[in-house]
Amino acid sequence: MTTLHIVRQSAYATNDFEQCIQVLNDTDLIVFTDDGCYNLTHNCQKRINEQVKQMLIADHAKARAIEFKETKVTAITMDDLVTLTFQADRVITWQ
Amino acid sequence: MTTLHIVRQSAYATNDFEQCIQVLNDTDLIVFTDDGCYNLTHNCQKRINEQVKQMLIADHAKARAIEFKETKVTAITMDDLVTLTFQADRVITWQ
Amino acid sequence: MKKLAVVITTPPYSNLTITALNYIEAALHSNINIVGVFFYQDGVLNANSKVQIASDEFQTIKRWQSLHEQYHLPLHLCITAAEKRGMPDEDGTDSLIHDAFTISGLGELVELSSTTDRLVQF
Amino acid sequence: MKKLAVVITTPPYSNLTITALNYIEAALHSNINIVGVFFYQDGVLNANSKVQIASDEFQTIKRWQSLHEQYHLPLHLCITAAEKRGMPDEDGTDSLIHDAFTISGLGELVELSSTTDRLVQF
Amino acid sequence: MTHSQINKSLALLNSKAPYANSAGKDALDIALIFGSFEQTTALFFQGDGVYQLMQGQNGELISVKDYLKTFSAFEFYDIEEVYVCQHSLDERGLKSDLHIDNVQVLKQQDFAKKLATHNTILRF
Amino acid sequence: MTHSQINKSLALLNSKAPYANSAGKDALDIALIFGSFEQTTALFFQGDGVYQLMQGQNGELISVKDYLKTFSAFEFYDIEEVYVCQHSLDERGLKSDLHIDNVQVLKQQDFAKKLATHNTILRF
Repeated sequence: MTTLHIVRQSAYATNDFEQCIQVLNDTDLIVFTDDGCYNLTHNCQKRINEQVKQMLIADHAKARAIEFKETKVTAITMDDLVTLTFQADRVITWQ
Repeated sequence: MTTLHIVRQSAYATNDFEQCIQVLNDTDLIVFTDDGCYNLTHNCQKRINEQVKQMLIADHAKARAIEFKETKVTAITMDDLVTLTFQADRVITWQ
Repeated sequence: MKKLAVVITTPPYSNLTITALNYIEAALHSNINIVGVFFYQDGVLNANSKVQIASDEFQTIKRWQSLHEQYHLPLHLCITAAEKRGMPDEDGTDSLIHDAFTISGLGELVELSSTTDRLVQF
Repeated sequence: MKKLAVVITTPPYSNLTITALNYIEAALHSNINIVGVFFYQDGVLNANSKVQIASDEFQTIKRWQSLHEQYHLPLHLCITAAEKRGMPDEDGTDSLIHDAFTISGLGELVELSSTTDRLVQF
Repeated sequence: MTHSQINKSLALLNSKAPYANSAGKDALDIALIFGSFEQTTALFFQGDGVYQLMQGQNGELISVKDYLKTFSAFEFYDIEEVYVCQHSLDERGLKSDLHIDNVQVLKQQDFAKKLATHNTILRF
Repeated sequence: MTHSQINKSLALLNSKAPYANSAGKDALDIALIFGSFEQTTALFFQGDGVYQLMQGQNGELISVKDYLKTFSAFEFYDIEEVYVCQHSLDERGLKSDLHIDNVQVLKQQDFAKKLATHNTILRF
């Protein structure tokens, strides 16, 4: 059972991503979109289990000049996000 | 020189109060209004110098069933907030 | 065929809404059956035909309308949320609410939720 | 006499706007000269005469109008922000923008800022 | 509970304090409609959302029509699952002095697990 | 600077990241108008507001008309004071690789002091 978490806000500005982390299961997926892309560098990353796969919408990160390592996070497209929506059992949007 | 800080948001939800604390001077005043009243119990209170006077709009706290000690924070009315607006040299609203 | 329903809560002048539009277009191109888009909270402003967007900015409002025309995408407007934001359900050609949108209530969200495979909020 | 100007950025359906109204009324009762209220961002919706609020809820919209009538409180609407939110500057009796509000631009904010002793944002 | 019921169940995740914006009311309206259509609906309170459940609140003091009173009608609408995140209460120094009955206060992990039993989740 | 000029100066405190909402653009519009009326105007960037100044951004990738380019016109509008909070940069792991010149990166205390030299402060 997998939950897809769409994270749209900066953890530096609001507590939403923190709340997402609180309900994460090891088999879950995180996709950072919009200002959520800023969360790659946030401290609360430390509390995310390595098994949880993290992705981001490539254009959303590039538009913001956010540098990221593909080892830690996978860059995806909007088409991929649609595919993931149906691969996961449910979606929660954190915005 | 005194700045009046009107704090309207919960520090548990957003980073605004944290940013307010970063620019506090010892002679400043804080007035909690709206969801800002929740901030009385927040951890970041520890980083506020004791000289900084903290107040809240009594009705805003009571409506939210927030208990507070008058030793730590002064309960005021909207009339008082208007008076403070002109006693201070400037106002910053954190919302 | 996979079924998708989408809830939109952000206004046309937010880039978050462009993200939602891109997601919906990606789904349409992947042959997903979008059973409906439900506009709630500040999302209702996307149905307001009087919203003016500078010509050199992304035309969010028009994009919803053209998705409706091109794909017969059902656009449901929560009328209670709309009325709170100055968009009453009025007859006439001068209506604020663009006719690509169907006047709905939360009952329609129940309907969408029970027909779809996934309900995604934006 | 002390002079005050207020900027409103929150919509009529937010309790934050009631706080701002209470503040303004307290100022008026304390004989403060309110040189003007400037409506910006989502605050412009307070000028929308089509906004519907349930009869048992606080009538934010009407309160602005009555403050204008009672105290000749100048209410300035940033028209660019309003147009983005579906409130164009149209003539006629059916205008969306209530006539208690003056169509303004950011230049008016400069004017308010230079005449007032304090400018407070809500 | 059959598989089909699990698939159709809705969880509403409440994350905002009650008065400053309409998020709580907007979620409640959805809950009541889904309840009246006999759809399985559960309410979750996390973060500042837990403030919606605190005993002794009085919106009238700030001119809010108090939608929180409607929470007592949950049983009438067949909304039987109401969950609160213990961690969010602790973080805010709150006791579980709640203004409605039949609320389950859950530890973080149990809260997460319970949330994941629902197919559709909307967050306000 | 005379006392009267101090009283009339405006500080715009930017606290939001650039693209997801219009806060940055709304503040910029105010800055340009005040500048064109020859009012002393200063811009402050704190919290996520510092992201507005990062080098290499490209709003076109997400269909945003990039208002950040207008920042280079500050001097034309006589906006000479632009301050960034060093602490906010550090917190986000950002270097001061900014897309405009003549920006002063200030330590927290200096940022606070500079802000308090202005009579009117609007925050977006």
